[in-house]
Amino acid sequence: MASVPKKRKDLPLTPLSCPTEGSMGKTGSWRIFRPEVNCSKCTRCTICWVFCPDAAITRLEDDSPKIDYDYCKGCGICANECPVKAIVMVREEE
Amino acid sequence: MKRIVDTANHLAGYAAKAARVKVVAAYPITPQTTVVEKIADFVESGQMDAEYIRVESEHSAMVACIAAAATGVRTFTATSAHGLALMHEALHWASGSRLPIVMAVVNRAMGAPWSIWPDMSDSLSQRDTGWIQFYCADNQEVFDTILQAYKLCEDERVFLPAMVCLEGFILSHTYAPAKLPDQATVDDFLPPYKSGWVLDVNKPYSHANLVSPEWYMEFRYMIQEAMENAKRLVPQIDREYGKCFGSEYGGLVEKYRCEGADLVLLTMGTMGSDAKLAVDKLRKEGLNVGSARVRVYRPFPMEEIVKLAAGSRMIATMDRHISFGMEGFLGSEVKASLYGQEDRPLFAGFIAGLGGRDVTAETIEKVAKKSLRMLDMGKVEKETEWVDLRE
Amino acid sequence: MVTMKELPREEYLLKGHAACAGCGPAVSLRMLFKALGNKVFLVVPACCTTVIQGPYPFTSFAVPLQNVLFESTGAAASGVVAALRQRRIDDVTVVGWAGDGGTADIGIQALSGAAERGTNFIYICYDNEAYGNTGMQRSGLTPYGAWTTTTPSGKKERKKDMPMIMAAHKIPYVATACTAFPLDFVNKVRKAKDILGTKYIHLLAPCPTGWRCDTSKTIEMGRLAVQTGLFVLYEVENGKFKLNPPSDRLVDKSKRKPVKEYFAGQGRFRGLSEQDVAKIEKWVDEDWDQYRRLASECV
Amino acid sequence: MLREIRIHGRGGQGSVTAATVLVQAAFIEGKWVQAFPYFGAERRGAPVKAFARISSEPLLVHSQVYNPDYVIVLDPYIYKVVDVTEGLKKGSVIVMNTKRKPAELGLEGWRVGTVDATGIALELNLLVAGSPVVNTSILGAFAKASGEVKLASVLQAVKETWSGGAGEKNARATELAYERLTRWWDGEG
Repeated sequence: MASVPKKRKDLPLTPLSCPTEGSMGKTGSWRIFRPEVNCSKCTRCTICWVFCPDAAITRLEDDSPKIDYDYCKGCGICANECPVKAIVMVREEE
Repeated sequence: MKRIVDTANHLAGYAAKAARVKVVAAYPITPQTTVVEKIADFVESGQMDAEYIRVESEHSAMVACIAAAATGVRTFTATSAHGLALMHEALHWASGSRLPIVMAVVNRAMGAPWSIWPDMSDSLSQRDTGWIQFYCADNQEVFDTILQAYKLCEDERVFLPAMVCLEGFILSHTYAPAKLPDQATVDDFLPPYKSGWVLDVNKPYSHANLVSPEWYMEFRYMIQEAMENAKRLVPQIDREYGKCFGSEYGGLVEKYRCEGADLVLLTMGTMGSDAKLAVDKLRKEGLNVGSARVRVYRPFPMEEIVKLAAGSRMIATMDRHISFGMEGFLGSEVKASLYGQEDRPLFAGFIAGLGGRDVTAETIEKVAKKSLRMLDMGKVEKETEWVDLRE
Repeated sequence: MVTMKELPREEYLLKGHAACAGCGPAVSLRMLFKALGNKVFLVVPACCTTVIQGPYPFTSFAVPLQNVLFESTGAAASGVVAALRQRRIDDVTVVGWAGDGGTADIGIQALSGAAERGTNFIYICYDNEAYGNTGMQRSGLTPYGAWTTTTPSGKKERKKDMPMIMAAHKIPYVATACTAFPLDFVNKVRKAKDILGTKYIHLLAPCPTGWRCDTSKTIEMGRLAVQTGLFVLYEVENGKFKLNPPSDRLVDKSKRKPVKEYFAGQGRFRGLSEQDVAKIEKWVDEDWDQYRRLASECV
Repeated sequence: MLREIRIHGRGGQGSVTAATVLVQAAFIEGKWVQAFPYFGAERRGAPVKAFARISSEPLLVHSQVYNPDYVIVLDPYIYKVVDVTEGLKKGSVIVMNTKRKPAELGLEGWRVGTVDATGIALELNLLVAGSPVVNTSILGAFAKASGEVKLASVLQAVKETWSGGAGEKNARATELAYERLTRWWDGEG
């Protein structure tokens, strides 16, 4: 994880940017609806993991999904694509 | 060392070979073509271990050089006029990327109308792109300056691209004697390619993504600092080159019989060579004239100009260029350099040699005599005068 | 054919990137890295992916990435390929990743040049059918009738057939793909990686922002584009044309879903009249006649 | 001492090559030299010009040649459409490839030397793409007429420019042209 430069002397010659999780910050804050996984319904098919644009779903050892709410933008693709409707979108708490 | 008779374009090719350039990307345009034809010969005959990418445009030529330099190899290209203009945005990208690309610019006038003859409006239009600009006065200097340019551009205090400019036909197609140093001597002078950064799968970066107003200015300031560093380094590298190879060019500005001269004629490119003939003739006539040739136009040698001005009563510039609605860039920048001086010499600017109009030693003599008349009168009739313009 | 569970877990497009919610290209970028791992040099012109990286000093990409000028992807890739060859580095795949405008409009010259020179790289055009990065202006790949900010009453011209333009370059591999069919895409990228020369993959990548649909419908829209026969999955390998599943089952018109289903889900097609739809249906049939012919010639 | 030479020919006849071989010969003798084409687009068959400068001092001049000391004419017909004497200093030497005798050319006021370079090329079967090569042999005639370069230097320059059989043949043609030059001013014409 790169640090944010403070002074001119901290800068590289030309903008070279470091690979960083959250390059755009905690994008979970963009969410209006949050996906919630019903583990008992989930068949471990990994479709939600494959289709997540934000890499915010981790495919666990047993292939079940774990959603990273720090970064999930709440697009709802996972819920829409889940073949057994094991993911539902619920309104974010205020 | 070998002595040959060849054109400046071919010598540019020899220089790229001597510099052990690894990637050349170029598109043909008159009068640059024989540079890339020479390189194609070198590459295909195995004399040069390089990739020659036969791109489909000059824009692509510059972009391919940028991408190759960022991938860690020494690059070279060459172009002229409209080809250079087509590269324009990529020129900014190269300097912003701080990549030490060297390019031969075979100066040619810009259209419309079509002209294949020389003037400097092509390269001078690229003044503000963050490229170092050299201007050469003979074939040998073209070869030498390309090697000097790599040395300069790959210095960590600089890391900027450079254009080595030579006037089309006048140099590009003129055969003249030149010395080609041994490869070992060149290798001693110019170490293997060095750049400030390189893309690497083991240490991945994204280069040149969005930079907010918070940081953009600082990156620009660093380019300005690098230009200032280049200004200090050019004379050093020129001297070092002279020690290795025997030819030296006076660093940023080549001066000729300027000591105690009433009038200094300031030129760029081959005019600086013919000006020496004019100066010799005028001196013989008892006229106190010297000449100076701006060899490095970016960074602009302000301090050298101030020094020249301090020792003379008048400066006259000869521009192979016009900034429409103003005057020649050289004239403007000489005046800008002198603004802070209390005791400024008289100034007159001349526009000459556009679109290949021949500038002979006699033309230069005429300009000098006209300037001297102004000096006698103590005033300049017309700040910018076009030389040999039809009525 | 790879299965979903065989896809590696490693991510080289890192979370917290700057793509819009529901971004189709972001899904496919992840799949690109699932196909290739991280031994990739990515060349990216001005496009949505410029933004997806996030701003300096950070980037969401964990592979070397050069941002290059809008029209220059093919040329930049040529430079990278040449330099790698000079450095005797041969275990890295060079990928040009460009949008539809950067490919079919401003970048077609550099791409054509690179392809004609046989540059050894994979070029992927992720086609979201408009200039998405600048707020959805019409491109040469915007389909007939689609609203964009510069075609407020719907585009009056048809979409360029970019993959066939590339096939006409006689390069060894041309393929189409769609975000909604990730395994097909991964397979095609892997196949391309092992072919020497220029490989072109045309990827339809739905953009809910520009297509004016719900962010959850990205994949659904991609699927419909293929199922209606509007977008066809195929490969042209050494000149041999081959339809891929599920498009290969759609030669029979009755197997295709009505195009209206695709249009109904997207606000950008709201202005389509009945006559427009009829016209499009006719074009789809004509296109399929051509695909049928090509497929039968190359059996 | 600076000598300026202008070469007239047609596009494709090798006027520029003639200029470069000539200056190469002078260079071998330790002179400072320049050779350059007329600045512009060259078209096959159209009248073209090339220039050479030979000097005992380093050459600082970069302008065009306006008042040549010598003129070389590669083509026997071109002098009828082009003023080959333009700017030529009075009493200067013109060396022309023609079957005709100098006196028949009507170039009064100049010292004219002629040689049938085309004939020599045909005799030696010195052809490129079916056309007789005259641009090297005429330099032999020039060496004799002007005395500015030695024949040996020209022969060396020719052999440095073309290796093997082509070099030998060109050199032979150059020698023949040297021998066969018909001079106007010493009564041989």
